[in-house]
Amino acid sequence: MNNSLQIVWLIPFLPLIGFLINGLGRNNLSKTLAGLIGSGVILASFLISVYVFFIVKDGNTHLAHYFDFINTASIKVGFDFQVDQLSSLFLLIITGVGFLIHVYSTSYMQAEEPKDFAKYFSFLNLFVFSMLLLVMGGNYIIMFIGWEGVGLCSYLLIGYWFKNNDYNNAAKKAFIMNRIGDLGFLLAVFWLLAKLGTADYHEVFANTAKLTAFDITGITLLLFVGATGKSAQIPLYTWLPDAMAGPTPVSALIHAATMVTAGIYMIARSNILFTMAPATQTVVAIIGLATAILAATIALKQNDIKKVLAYSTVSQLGYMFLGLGVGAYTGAVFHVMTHAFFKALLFLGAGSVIHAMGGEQDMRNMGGLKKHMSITHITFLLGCLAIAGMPPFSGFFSKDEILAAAFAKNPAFWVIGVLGALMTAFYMFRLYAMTFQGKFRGTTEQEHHLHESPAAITFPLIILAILAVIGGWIGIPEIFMQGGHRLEAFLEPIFTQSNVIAAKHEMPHVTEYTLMAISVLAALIALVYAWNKFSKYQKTSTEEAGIGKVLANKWYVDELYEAIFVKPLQSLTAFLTNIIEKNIIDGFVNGVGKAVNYGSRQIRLLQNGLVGTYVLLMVLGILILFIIQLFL
Amino acid sequence: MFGGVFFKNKATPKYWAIAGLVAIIIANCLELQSGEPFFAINVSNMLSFNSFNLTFIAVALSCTLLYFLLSGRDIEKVGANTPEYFALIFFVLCGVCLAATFNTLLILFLGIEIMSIPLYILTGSDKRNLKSNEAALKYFLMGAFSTGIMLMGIAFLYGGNSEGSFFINNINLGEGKMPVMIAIGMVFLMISMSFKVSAAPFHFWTPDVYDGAPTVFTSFMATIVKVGGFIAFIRLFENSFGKVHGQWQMLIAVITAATLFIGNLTAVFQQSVKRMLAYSSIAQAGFMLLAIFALNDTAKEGLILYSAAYSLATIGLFAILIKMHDYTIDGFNGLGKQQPVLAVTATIFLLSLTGIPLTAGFQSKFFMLMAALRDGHQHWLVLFAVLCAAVSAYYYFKIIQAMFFKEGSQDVKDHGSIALGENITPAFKLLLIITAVLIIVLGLFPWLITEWLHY
Amino acid sequence: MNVIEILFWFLSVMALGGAVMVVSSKSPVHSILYLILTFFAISGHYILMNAQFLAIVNIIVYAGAIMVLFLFVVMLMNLNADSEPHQKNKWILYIGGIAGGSLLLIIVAALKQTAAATQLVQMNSGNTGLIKNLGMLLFTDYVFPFEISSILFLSAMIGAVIISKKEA
Amino acid sequence: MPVYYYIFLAVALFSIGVIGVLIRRNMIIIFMCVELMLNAANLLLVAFSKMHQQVLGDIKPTAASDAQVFVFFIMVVAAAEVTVGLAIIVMLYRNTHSVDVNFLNRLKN
Amino acid sequence: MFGNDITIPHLLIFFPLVAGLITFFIKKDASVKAWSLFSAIITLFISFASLYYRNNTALSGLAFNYEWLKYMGASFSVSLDGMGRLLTFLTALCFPVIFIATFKTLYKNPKAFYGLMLLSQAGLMGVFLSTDALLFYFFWELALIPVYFLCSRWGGEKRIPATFKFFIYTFTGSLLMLIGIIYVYLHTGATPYSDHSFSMQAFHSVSLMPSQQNWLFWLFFIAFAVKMPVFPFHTWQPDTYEQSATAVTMVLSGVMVKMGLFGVIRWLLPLFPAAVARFDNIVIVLSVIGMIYASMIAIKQDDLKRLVAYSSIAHIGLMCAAIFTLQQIALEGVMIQMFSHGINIIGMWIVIDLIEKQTGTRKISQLGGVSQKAPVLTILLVVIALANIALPLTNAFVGELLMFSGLFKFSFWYTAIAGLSIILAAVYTLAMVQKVFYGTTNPLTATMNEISWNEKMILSVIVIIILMTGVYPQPFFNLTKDTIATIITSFK
Repeated sequence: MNNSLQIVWLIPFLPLIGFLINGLGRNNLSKTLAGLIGSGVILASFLISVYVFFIVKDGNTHLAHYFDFINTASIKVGFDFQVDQLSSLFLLIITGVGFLIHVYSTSYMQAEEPKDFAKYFSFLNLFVFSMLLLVMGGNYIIMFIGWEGVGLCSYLLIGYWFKNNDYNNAAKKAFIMNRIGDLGFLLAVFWLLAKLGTADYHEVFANTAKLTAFDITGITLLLFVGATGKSAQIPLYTWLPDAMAGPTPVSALIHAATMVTAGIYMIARSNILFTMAPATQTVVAIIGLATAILAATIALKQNDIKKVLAYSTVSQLGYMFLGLGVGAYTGAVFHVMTHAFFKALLFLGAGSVIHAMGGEQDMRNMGGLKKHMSITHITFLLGCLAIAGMPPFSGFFSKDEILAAAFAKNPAFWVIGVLGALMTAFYMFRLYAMTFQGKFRGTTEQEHHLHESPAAITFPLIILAILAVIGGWIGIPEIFMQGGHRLEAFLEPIFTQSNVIAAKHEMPHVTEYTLMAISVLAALIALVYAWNKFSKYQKTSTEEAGIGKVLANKWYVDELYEAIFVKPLQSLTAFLTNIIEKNIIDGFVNGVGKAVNYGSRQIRLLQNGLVGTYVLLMVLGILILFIIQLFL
Repeated sequence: MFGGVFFKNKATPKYWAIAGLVAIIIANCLELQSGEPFFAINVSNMLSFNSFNLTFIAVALSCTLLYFLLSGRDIEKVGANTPEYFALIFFVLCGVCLAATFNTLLILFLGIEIMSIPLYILTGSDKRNLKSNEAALKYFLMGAFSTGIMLMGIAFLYGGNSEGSFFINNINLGEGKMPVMIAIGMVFLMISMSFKVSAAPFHFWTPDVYDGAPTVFTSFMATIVKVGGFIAFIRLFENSFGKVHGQWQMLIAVITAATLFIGNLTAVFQQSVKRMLAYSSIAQAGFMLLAIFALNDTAKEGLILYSAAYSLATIGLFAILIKMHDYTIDGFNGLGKQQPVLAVTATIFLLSLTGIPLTAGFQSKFFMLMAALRDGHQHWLVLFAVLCAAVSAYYYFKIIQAMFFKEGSQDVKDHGSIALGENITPAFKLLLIITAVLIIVLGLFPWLITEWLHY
Repeated sequence: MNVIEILFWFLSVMALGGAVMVVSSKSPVHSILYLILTFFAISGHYILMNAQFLAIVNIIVYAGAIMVLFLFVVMLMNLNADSEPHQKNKWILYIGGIAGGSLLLIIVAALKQTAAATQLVQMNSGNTGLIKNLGMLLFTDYVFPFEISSILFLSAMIGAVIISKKEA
Repeated sequence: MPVYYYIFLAVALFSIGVIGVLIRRNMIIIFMCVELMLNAANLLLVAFSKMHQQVLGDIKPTAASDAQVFVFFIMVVAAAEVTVGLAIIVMLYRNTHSVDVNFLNRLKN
Repeated sequence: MFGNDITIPHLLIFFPLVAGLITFFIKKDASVKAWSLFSAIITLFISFASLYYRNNTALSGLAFNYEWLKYMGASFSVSLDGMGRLLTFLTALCFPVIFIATFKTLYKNPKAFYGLMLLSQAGLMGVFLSTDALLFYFFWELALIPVYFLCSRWGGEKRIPATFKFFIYTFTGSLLMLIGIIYVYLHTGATPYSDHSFSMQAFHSVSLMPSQQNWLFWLFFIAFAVKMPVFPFHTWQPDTYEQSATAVTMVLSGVMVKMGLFGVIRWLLPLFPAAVARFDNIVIVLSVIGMIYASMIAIKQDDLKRLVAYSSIAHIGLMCAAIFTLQQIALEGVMIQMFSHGINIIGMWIVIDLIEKQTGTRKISQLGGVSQKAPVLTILLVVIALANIALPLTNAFVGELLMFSGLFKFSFWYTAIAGLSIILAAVYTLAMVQKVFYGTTNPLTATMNEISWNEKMILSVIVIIILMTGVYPQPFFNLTKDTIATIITSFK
């Protein structure tokens, strides 16, 4: 416990202030002021995060209790912030990358109206606030608040250009897909509450012994469902590519660097539970791997620059889950970090390109941009190398760590993983080559317009490029440098319990070297092949055929979902509305009324005005009464 | 003892009638207070006066007073024989009083006949109107038929009674199943009493007669006379057959259910408000039959309350109905705008008939249900009763809807008014308001009536 | 079989036969005459049971006054067999017959098993039915109902007057 | 004579009256059938009175006479009823020139 | 007449009652609105006082009893407990909000309108306050009658049949309950003046045979279920909501549906523990089916009011299910959710009303692009809509979290299925927001203006309540602790 950590509340609070100022004052703020406030609060948060990080690095953690969110006889949920190694690392990533993207946005969103501009920044601030809440929360419920909060911001930002209905649909899709996952998360929380009566991390983790194996497996599976939603894994990944409808900085921040890693954060946070549930771990690893491969294959054939990056994000997230699944928590978190750097970089670079192209996103209309935009080009190339896992760029170290752990668990995982890495290198350099190499294929008007982006855009690119290059050096494997894996040492306290249960597989150095060599070599081949092939890319009008068409159409997964979920749901709702509700339930209710009316009409015919009939009926009544009284 | 008072009214119009009535009410109430007879007349124990009877008579007389006040002018309009009408009404009232106080079957018989015969005449008093004639004849024929049945009943009862007596609390029933002869007499009597209170399946005269009779007399028939019949019914069955209640409860349950069912269901489809009220009176009779079904103290309290609540509301409604041009439900369209006082009071009457809390109608239904449940048998009947009450809301509220939520038809607009404006004096409105207030006061404080029973 | 029994059976058959003819004869006048016959038979029963007062009243009031009134009305309306409305619906005839018959059957069947029905009726003796006794009773114990019945008559009179009076 | 015979006779008369009411259409005849029913009741009452006299004659002398007074009142009432009833019938006949009850069906449903 | 002091509960009932009656006699139409608003605000202050003087039993009316029908053991006894405070506060809060929100609406015959509104308020207060079964029934119906007139007199074209259905439906239900009340009453112990008693204590201490409880349970439950409404008794609701004037719809959905829930908690649970234990599964299954079913139908709705109506059915379904789990945590959730649901749905109605007033339509398919014309409205609506789908930090989240965890303790699968409604809620709410507010304008919406300051203000108040409750719900838990403790102990 360290009193100097008392100020952690400022970290999320500042973005909240920014959100409120920008949101409420959006009609009165100039663009400069809005941008300044928006970025400034994040910068302040970042600085505090850095400060906090260094305190935490000294081994100080902090659990701050502010007020009782819910305090009843049956449940206590404090509004708690927990600052420890894991969250402080994420704080850095979120505020750091977030700040850069805010800066970037001040320029990128310049074309907007002042009040929309302010709105944009307020949303962005709100997002950072939610994300901080997510990682700082001291229990699952606060985490869930942030969890849904980021979903909301994602929704708002994807649908930022709300006049376009496609964008709105994408936003809606993202939110609903997320909600499906959220339901899993919630059920897991309920399970915890039901069994342990608490959702506080430290109490849950301290009391895992009270849970049966079935409970743990169930809880972790449900948590993982939540993670698949937020982190775009099979089967809930399809929203992420669509989410590219939002402004590019948003894609960079939310749909690449931070929000989508919430699932990884959550599992890393709950690592002890997952370690105790090997079945879930296997599921996580398989899903992660499958996602990595599936998304990579799709990315091979995409032509939209942001779509490629989106699928690559899905694919990389798959790697992270693979890491989590095989118990390489540090590796996964490491990959989150490096991925944040290079993927943010790539997105921002893509944004720069799009900006320069006047909104054009189709790579077939690009080409040869390296002449016009040198900074973007170089930083983008560095990002590509990093993601392709080329040593000594950051991606190499993190991905390698995951693959090594996967090999230790099951060599088949490794083989598939390497295949994915190969494809990654291929599609990234396809992207790179199509965009920057070769000749320009767009209209002349676009060509005139081409220019390097302003400093507010290039500055974050440069910073991120540097990080993408050196970011991996905090996690150099043991075999290269004794004590080189500083990240592992730093995160050690978080995963202590897990490490006790599942001892790390030590493997011979030779094996490790071989594995590395193979993966690097494979990636390199793919890289070179793609570079060569697509530098000379010419627009063709031939349709893709065979497997290529399937890939270009994303394995028809959207269509599949449409057919097995959306359509049946629609017919079901139509059936319920038109048949069940109208005819059966309401029909029954009205039918009672009609029956009464009908009965009334019929029964009044008895009253036919003839005395004879009346008397006859009376006599019959008399007879009946006599029979009842005398003989029954 | 009341006969003398009636005579002096014979030749006098309304005001004498009202004055005389007030005098009787005061006498009655004094007697009720003191518990001592006011005039000592030797009736050879053929009448019995107790708090229950006297309370009922007070209620009946008060309702009649209200009826005179509200509808006196309309009685004058029926025909040329106004004083005779008043006299006949007084005779009926005398019959009602006898029916409420009888102690022997003879007085019951006479009382019921005195109630009926003037009514046959009143029904047919609108001589030019064929409907009125027809109603009178139907009423008469069927009434005479039921008299025959009643006499058979009395004869069998007398025959079965080993005491050989006509006193109603003097029937030697002994333990166990009642003798067949008495059972036959009981069924005959039940049938004829059911006829008088228009319980199904002996209700057939009711709609036609109520519909055909001049509206102002329908009002009287449907209220005071009918509840008089009920008092006779419950007194007869409580005193004579109370001990073997269980043996005929099923029978009355069947009658009750049939009455509720037919009354409510048939009322739903009626277009004429007058006819609808006739059916509704059958339906209300079904509820009142629950008192006879239950036959306990709650039932008796409730029956008195029901008499008051039902009579007040129905008299008020008929008083309004008389003023209308058009007796169909559509004829009420837009009344809320034209005559808000009439519409609002009519609404209170209808709510009371439906049994909405805050009105006397609720309290009375509540007592009935409580009585029936307290009895502890045949819960299905109670359930059935409330379902029927729900149906009753359907037709009562149709009138409310017409008054407030529908526009008057073009015809009415041309006509100028829905109601006969010249008849609606401020005094009339005031009386309606008083009636409505009475209903609400009784709804809030039913003990204003029921407490009399505990003296 | 003594005289009383013979008389009983004779009068019973007469009463029932008269009653059946009342219902079945075509002409209203015949019906009335058969009804008078029935009333005579009933009066005979009364005498048989030594209820002389009632027997006399029955003949005077019922057979004499009331039925003559009927007869007058029928004459006044000039009704005969031709103007008689026929029951066109045969089913009503059957159902009516069956219903009435079953009423009889039910009551008789119910009573047949009981002991009370076998009690004897005192025939041709006893003095309760004499005018003197009944008169005493009527003006002592039954004075109240007697007074009350005056109201009944009064109302009947008023009613008859109102109804028959020509509307001014 | 067992009272059973009288009961049978009275009920039979009563039933014939009921049948008459049921099947005839002439309102005067219907009315007469009602009178028949009343007389059946009268007969029954008198029979019962004599029955009671047989049993209770000494203990309770009024038991029998009560019924006979009752019968007297029934006759009184019947007379009154006939007055009113015939008046109504005559009135109706004046208006419609018919004595058919089925003619009376303006009021229905 | 009322013996000792007039306490807060009495004021809560009689102030609106008297104010409502006065309203009928105000001459000028213009002053009617001001008067009713004024009286509603006074009522709100009284309600605040009830929250403030929480520990003062004299003011809460606990000591007070007016022997109303002495010989029947019925008395005019009212008192406030936590749940009563919560719901009376909701009632007191809703009416001024409704009056302000619809201040500009011109009604035919405003005297009658506002008078009836205030009368219905009095009835609702009475329901939440009475501690006597007969009195409860009285108020239960009295709340219905003014609303019946309100719905029938002011509203859409098909209002009369729709309201009629509503009325008959609820009336039937309450009559069944009346039988139940009488039956239970006949099993209560004697009081000094009467054989039985209608008082709540007497009712709660009745011990009935399980076989009796079984059918009594349904008599009560149907009455409450119709009011809530629970599937399959719900079909009156969308029609009535659609057809009645928005102010009335707000009363109906904001407060009146709580009567059913309140009834279950206050009367049903303590009276029939054995039957509750026996039928809890059926009720919960019905509720869960209703949640999913209503959510699915909501997806298909084109009329905004119907959409909200169905979404309300889904929400109420959850509350009903939560109550019957009898889990403490779920009941805590129900308490706060009763309040939240009222606030949220009134917010929704206000927005719908504003849109309808400007464009003349409620059809989702005819709207679009509203946010370009009325951004403030959009923002406020979005917050309310998010509260409707229970997003964290809005008020509904807390309630749903607790209710679902209670349901989870009851059954995993029910929770999982009911949880689908969370997703479906997002589907229909977001679709609605998208179609109405986003996208491009059309001729209908192109002429829309931003809402006026008082509308902004009232919506902001709602949004602030939503967020405050969402961030710091603790006061509500503190308030209703005692009620929950009572229920829980009665089941142990």
